[in-house]
Amino acid sequence: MTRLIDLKGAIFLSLLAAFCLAVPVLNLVVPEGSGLHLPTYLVSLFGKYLAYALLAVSLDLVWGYCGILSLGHGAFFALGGYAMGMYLMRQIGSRGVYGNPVLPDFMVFLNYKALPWYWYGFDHFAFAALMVLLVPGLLAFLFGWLAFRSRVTGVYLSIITQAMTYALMLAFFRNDMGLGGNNGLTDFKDLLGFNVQSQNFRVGIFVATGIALAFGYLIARAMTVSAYGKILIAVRDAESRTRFLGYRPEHFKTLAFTVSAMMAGVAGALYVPQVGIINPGEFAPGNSIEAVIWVAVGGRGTLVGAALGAVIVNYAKTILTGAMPDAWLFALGALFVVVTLFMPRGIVGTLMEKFGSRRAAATLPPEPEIAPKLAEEGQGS
Amino acid sequence: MIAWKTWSSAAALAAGLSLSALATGAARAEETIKVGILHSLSGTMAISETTLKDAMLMLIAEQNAKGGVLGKKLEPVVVDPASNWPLFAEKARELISKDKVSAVFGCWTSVSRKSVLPVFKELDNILFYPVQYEGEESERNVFYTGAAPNQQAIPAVDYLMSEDGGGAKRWVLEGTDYVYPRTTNKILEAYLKSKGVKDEDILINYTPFGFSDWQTEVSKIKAFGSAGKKTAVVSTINGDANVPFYKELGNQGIKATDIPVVAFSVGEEELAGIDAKPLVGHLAAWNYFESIKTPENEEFIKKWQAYKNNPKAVTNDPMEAHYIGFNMWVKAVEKAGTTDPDKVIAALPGIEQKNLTGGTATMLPNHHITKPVFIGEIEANGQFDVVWKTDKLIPGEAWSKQLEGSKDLEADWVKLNCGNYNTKTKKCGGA
Amino acid sequence: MTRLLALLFLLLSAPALAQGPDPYAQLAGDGYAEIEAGVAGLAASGDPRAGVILSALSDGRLLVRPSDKTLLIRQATGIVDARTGAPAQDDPALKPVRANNRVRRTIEASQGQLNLVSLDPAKRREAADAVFKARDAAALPALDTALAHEKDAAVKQAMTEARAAVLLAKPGTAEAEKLAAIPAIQARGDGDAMGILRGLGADPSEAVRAAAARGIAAIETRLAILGALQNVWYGISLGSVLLLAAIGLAITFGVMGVINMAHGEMVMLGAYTTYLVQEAIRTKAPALFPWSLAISIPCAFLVAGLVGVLIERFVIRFLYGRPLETLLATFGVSLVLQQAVRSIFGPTNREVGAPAFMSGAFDFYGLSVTWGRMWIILFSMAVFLGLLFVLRKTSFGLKTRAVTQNRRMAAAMGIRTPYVDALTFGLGSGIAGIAGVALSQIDNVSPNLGQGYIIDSFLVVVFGGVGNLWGTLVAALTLGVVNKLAEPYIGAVLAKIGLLIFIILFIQKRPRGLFALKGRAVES
Amino acid sequence: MDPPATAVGPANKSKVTGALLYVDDLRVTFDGYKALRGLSLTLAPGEMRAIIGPNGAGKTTMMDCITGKTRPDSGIALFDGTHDLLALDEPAIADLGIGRKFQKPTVFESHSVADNILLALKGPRAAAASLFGWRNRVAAERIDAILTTVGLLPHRGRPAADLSHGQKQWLEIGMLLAQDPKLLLVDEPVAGMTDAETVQTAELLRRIAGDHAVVVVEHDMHFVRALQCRVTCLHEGAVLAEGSIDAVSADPKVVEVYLGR
Repeated sequence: MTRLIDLKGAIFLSLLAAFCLAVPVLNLVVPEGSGLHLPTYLVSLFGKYLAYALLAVSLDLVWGYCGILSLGHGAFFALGGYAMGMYLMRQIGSRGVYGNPVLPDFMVFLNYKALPWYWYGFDHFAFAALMVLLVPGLLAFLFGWLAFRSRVTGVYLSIITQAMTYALMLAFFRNDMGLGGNNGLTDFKDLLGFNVQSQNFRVGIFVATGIALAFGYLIARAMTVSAYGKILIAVRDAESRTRFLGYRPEHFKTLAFTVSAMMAGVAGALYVPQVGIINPGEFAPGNSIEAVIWVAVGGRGTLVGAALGAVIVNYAKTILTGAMPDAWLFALGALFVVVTLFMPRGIVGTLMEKFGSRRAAATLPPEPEIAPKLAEEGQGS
Repeated sequence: MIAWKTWSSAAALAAGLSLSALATGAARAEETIKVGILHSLSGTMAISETTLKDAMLMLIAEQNAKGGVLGKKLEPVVVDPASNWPLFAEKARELISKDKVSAVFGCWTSVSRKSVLPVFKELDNILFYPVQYEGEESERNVFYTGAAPNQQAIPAVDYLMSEDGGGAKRWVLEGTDYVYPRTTNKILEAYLKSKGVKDEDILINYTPFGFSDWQTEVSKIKAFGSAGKKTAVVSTINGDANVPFYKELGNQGIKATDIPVVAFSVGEEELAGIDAKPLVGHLAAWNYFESIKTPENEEFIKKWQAYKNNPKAVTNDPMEAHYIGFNMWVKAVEKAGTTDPDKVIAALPGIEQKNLTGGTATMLPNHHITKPVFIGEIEANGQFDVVWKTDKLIPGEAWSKQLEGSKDLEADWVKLNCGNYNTKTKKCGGA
Repeated sequence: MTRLLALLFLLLSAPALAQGPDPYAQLAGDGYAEIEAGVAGLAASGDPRAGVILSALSDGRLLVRPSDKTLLIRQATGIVDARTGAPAQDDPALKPVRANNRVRRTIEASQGQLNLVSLDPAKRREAADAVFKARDAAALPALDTALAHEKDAAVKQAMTEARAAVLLAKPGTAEAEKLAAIPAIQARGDGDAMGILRGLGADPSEAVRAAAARGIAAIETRLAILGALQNVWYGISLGSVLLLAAIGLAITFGVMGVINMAHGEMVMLGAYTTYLVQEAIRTKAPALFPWSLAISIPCAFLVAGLVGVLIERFVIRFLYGRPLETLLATFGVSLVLQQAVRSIFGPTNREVGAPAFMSGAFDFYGLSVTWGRMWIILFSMAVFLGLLFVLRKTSFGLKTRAVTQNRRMAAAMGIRTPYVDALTFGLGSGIAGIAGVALSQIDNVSPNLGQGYIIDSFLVVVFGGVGNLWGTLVAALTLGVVNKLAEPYIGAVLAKIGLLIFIILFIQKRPRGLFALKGRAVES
Repeated sequence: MDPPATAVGPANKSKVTGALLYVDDLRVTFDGYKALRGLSLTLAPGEMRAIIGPNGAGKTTMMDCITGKTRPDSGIALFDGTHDLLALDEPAIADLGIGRKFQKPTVFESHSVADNILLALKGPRAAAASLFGWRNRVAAERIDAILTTVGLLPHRGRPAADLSHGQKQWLEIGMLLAQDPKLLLVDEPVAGMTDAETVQTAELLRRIAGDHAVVVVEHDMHFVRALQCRVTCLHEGAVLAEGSIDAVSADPKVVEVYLGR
C-alpha cells in the first residue's frame, strides 16, 4: 500500500523544514553586516513563494488527481485573501488617514455612512479565519455541485471556471461592492496585535506559511493515498466506468474541489499580509492560468512538483523582471512552451520517470477526451 | 535511490545559489547614486508607463552629462512591476533594500501608489509620483508632482461654465469605475451643486476598465444632451477605453460644438493612437501641453525626440511632472549635501523649479506642487490648442474642500509634520 | 465709397444689424469673444466674401498679419487678401486666426444662414439643420425666403422644422404662430425636438403648454420604441464583433481541439498589419487610402495565417491528443507574441485611420446607424459565410473534417494529415487576423488588443457548442443582444456579470452548448 | 409475454413481472437518426443471452438505455420486476446489481490490477466514507480469488496500463465479478482476442451464468455458438429473430441482413 510520506515527500518536507529554519536564523540571528544575512524583503518574497506553492498544491489536487483543470483557482485564492484583507482593514481602526474608527478610508471618501452588513464580524480574527475557509469552500461546493452533477467536464469545465473568476473580477472591480474597487484593500497595520511591517512578524508569517504548506501537502497527500484518492484517480482516468461501478463521481469531485478551494483560500489569506495588498487583479484569469503553469512546470499529479513549480517559476519571474525588464516575457513564454513540449511530465514527473519506478511513471494521467469534432454524427451499432 | 540523492542535492544547490544571488548586491560600495524607476513595462499599464521610464532615463543621462549630483554619477535601476499591484510593492522593496536606491520615480495608477506606500514608509525612502490623481492623501515619503483635483478638474469645469467655454448647464460625468474618477466626480458633483446646477442636470456613469463597446453609453450621452440645455461631458475615462470612446463619439456624430468632452486622462500620447480629425474641438485639461511654445519646452521636445530617435515622439504631462520632480530632487540633494532620504525630504519643500510651460513650480509643505492649468482643444494633428489658462499658478490641495470627510484636514510636513491634521480638533490623524 | 456701399448692403440685407464695429477688425482681434462677434458681424453684413472667409476660418486657413492686423487667406494657389481676394505676399510672421468651440459654433450657425440658398441640396439641408440648432432669430428672414423657393421635399421639411424651432425660441412669437409651429417640431420626433417642447413648459399660454405636453408625450412613446430597437441594433453590432473575434477560434478550438490562448494575439497581428498597410499607403500611395482596409484584409490573413502555420509546425503538432497542454504552450506563445509586438512597435497605441465610408452615421427611420458598425456587421457575416463555404464545399474543407474526425483513417486514405493540420490552423489564425482588421476600427491597436477578446471568444464558442459554426453565430448574436438589452437597465458591468453567470448556469443545463451534437460517438 | 399495463411507481412494490430484465418498445433518436425503433427483450434470472446483429442494429444503444447512459424517447425497462430503470442514473442502476463491460476495454490504467478489482468490490460507495479506512484483509482474499478466476493473479501488482488487450478484457470481466451483479451486460468481450483466449472467455462466461444473468453482445459467431445459449438478432433497432443459434442463423431474414440484399 502507498505510504503517506514517500521518498519525494520526505525530501520535500525536510527541505521545507530546513528552509523554514534557515530563513529565520539567517534573518534574525545573523547580524546585518554579515554576508550570510538575509534581508527582510527576501523573507517576505520567500513567504510569497510558499503561499503560491500552497495554491499550486491545491490546484494539483484537483487537476493532477481528479482531472479538473480549474482555470479559476485564482478566485478562491483571492477570496481567501479578501477575507483576510477585511480583517486587516478592521484592525486599522482609527489609524486611517481620516481617523474614522469604524469605516475604512475608502468608505469615508466614497461617503459610506455605515459599515455594509457583510463587513460585520471581520473585526474578530476567528471569524475572519472561518471565512477564509468558508467563502471559497462554499463557492467551490456550489459551483462543483452544479457543474459535476451536470457532468460538465474537460474544456467546458475549464472555460466556465474561467468565466467564474472573470465575473468575480468584474464584480470586485465595482466600487459599489464596498470592497475598495480597483484599489482593493491596503495600508494594513497589524494582525493579531503584531505590526505587519515588523521584521519579526514577517519572519513569523513566513514560518506560518511554511507550516501551512506542509499541512496542505499532507492533507492532499493523505487524501490521494486513501481509498478516496484511488477512486478519485479512477474518476480521472475513466469517469463513466466508475459510474457503472456504482460510484457517484460528482460527489468525489465536489469534495476534492471544495477542499482544494479552501486550501487555496488559506494560501490567499497568508499571501495578503506579506504583500500588503489585495485587489481585484488577483481574480484576473491570467493569474489562474499562471498557477496552472506552475503545476505543469513542476509536474502534475505529484503534489511536490506543483509546489516546486510554483517556487521555480516565481523565482524566475523575480530575477527576470529585475534583470531583463524589457524582455522577461520572452523568457517566461519560452519556458512555458519548452516545458510543455519537452517535459510533459514536468520537472518532478520527468525525474521520477528517469530514476523512479515504472509504477510511479504510470501515474501520469491521460488527457481527457477533447470536445466533439465538427459535424461528427452519432450512430448506433 | 542514488538518482534521488543526486536530485535532492541538485535542488539544494539551486536553492543555495538563488539565495546568494538575491542577497548580493547589497554589499557593493556606493560609487554611484542609484535612482529607482518603477514603471510597468508590460501588462495593461505599459502603454502609459513605458514612456515615463524612457523620460527618466533621458533625464538621468542628461544630469550625468552635466556631471551628476554631488560629484557622483547617477545610476538608474529599472525594474518591471508588470502592471501587477502586489508586484509593485515587491519591486519597491527590492529597489530600496537590495539596490539601495536614493529615490524612486514611479507608479501611475493610484492602486500601485497605494500598494507601495507602506514600503516607502517602512523603509523610509522617497517616491516621486508624476500623475494627476484623486488627492485625499499626503504622505511624508511621497512627493506628488502630478495634479491634484483642484489643479485640473475644477478649473476645467469652470472653463466649460464660462461663456468662452460654451456656458454648459448640463453635465455628464463619465468615468472608469475606479477611485480617481469616483473621487473626482464626487468633488465635481459637490462643486457643480454649489454653483447651482440641479440634480437632474447631472448624469454620472461608470464603465469598467478597458471598456470597448461604447454604443449604448454614447447614445445615452447624446440623448441627455438633446434636452435643450447646453451640455458638456467631463471624462475621467482611463487610458485604454478612451480610443473606442472617441471613435464612437465620432461615429455617432457628436461634435465638440454640440457636446464638448473635456478629458483628464487624454494627452498627446493617447491621441497618437487615434485619427484625431473627428475629435477636433474636444478638450483636455492638463498642466502641460506639448504645443505650448516656450524655449524650455522646445528644447525639451527636441531632446526627447533625439533621445527616442523618432521625430514624431510626443511629450506629455506626466513626463513634465517627472522633469520637475527629478530636477527638484537633484536640487534638494545638492541643498542637503547628501542623498539621505530624511535630509532630502526635509530639504524638498520650498525647492523651486521652472516649468516647461512658463512659471516656476514650488514644492509645497503638503508635498504637492504649484502648477499652471491649461485647457486645450484637440487639433486635427493630435496636438492641443491651448484655449484657456489660469492667470497664476495653483497650489495643489492634498485634501479636497468639497468632500465631507476631508474638508477639515490639512497637510503640512514642515510646521505640523503631519499629513492629515484636523483643523477642528487640532489633532494629527484625521477626524 | 466702400463704406457707403457697405452701409447700403447693410440697409438692404441685414435689417437686424445696425451699424456696428468692423467685423474684419474683430476677426483680427485677440479674444475669442471678439472673433466670435466678428464672425456674426461678417455673416450678418451680407458681405459677398463672408462665405469664403468663414470656411477659411473653420479650416484654420484664415491668417492675420500681426503688424497691421490685415486678414489673409491661404489658398491652394497662394495667399490672398481676405477682404478683396487680391493676391498678397506670404510672410512667416502670419498667424492663423484661432477658433475655439464657441467660435466654431457661431461659424456653423452663420454658415447655415449663408448656405440656405446654396445650389447643393445637401448643403441647404445642412444649413437648415445648423439653423435648427442655433435657433437664431436673425436667420428668420433668410429662412422664409429660402423656404419660398425650396423644391426638395426633404430640405423643405428640414427648413420648416428649423423655422418652427426659431419661432418657438424667439421671444414674442404670437400664440397662434407657436401653436402652428409645435406640430412641425413634434413630427421631427427626436431628442432635440423634445428639448424644444420641454422649453415651452413655462409658456404663458395654456394652449401652447398643452400642445407642447401632447407633443412631448407623443415623442416619448416614439423614442421608447426607437430606443428598444436601437438597443437591438447595438446588440447585433456587439454580436458581430464577438462573432468576428470568436470565429477563428471556432476553427482552431472548435474543429481542431486546440485550446489556443494565442488566438487574441492573432487578432492583434491582424490589426497591426492594418496599421502597417495604412502606413505604407500613406507614404507611398495616398490615393489608395480609401482602399486601405480592403488591401489589409488579404495581408492580415496571410500574416496571421503564416504565424499560425509556424505555431502549428513548431509547437502544436507535438501536442495533438493533449488538448489541455496546448493551453499552456499557446499561453506561452501569446506572451512571446505580445512582447514581440511591444518591442517592435512600442507599447503605445498605433493609429489606424477610418476611410470615409466607415465614418459617420445615417438615419434609418429614426434609428441612428453608424456606417462603421454596419460595415462590420456585413463584414462579419461575409467572413462567416465564406468560412462555412470553405469548410462545407471545398476539398480542403472535406479533408479538414476528415482529419479532425479520424486522423488515422484520413491518413490511410492518402490525405497528408500534417499538411492539413497546418493549413487548418493557419486558416483559423488567418480568420482571426481578418477580425483584427475590423477591430482596428473600433478598438485600440496595442499589444494588449487580443487580451480583451480571448475570454469572450472562448465563451462564445463554448456557449454555441464546440465544433458548430452555426452555434458560434447564434451564440455571438444572442450574447451581444442580451448584453445590450440589459445594459441600459443595470449598467455595463452588471450586464456583463449577469451574462457570465447565465453562461455558467446554461452550461449546467446543456453541458455541450447551445447546438450540441447528440449521439453516442460524441458522448464517449 | 403479457406487457404490464400499469406504470411502475415507487408505491407499487409488488413485482409486475417475473423476468429479471423486461424491456418493451424502446425508442431512441439521435439527431433524426432512429437508433432504436421499438425494441423489446425479456431475460429470466440467471439466463445467458447472446445478442447479435450487424453494425447499427442498436446493440450498444440498448445497453446504454438499460444502464442509464442514454435516456430513450419512450418505452419501458424494468429490472427485477420492480425497478424502473429509465428513471434511474448509472450509479443507482449499478447499485441495483447491473454490471457492464464496455466494447472498448475500460479499466483504470493508473491503478494496479488488484486495485482495479478492489474499486469494483461490492461495498459502500460514499465519498466521505472512502476518506477514512481502507478495505480489510477479507477484501484481499476475495481479490485474489477473482484474479484467479480471470487468470490475472500473476499480474496482481502491475499497472493495468501494462496489460495486453485481451488481459484488459478479462480484467474488466473480473471487475464485473467483483461487483457481484445480478445481471452482467458484456459488450464484445472477445474483440482482439486469440482463438484460445476466445475459448477461455466463453468458458468463463458460461461458468458465471447461472449465478448471474448475462447478456453478451458479440459479432463472433463461433464464440456465440460456444456460449450455448439463446440468441437474439437485432436489426435497425428492433428484434429480428430470437431462438437457438441454429434456428436464428437459419432464419432467412437474418441471412438476408447479414449477407446483404
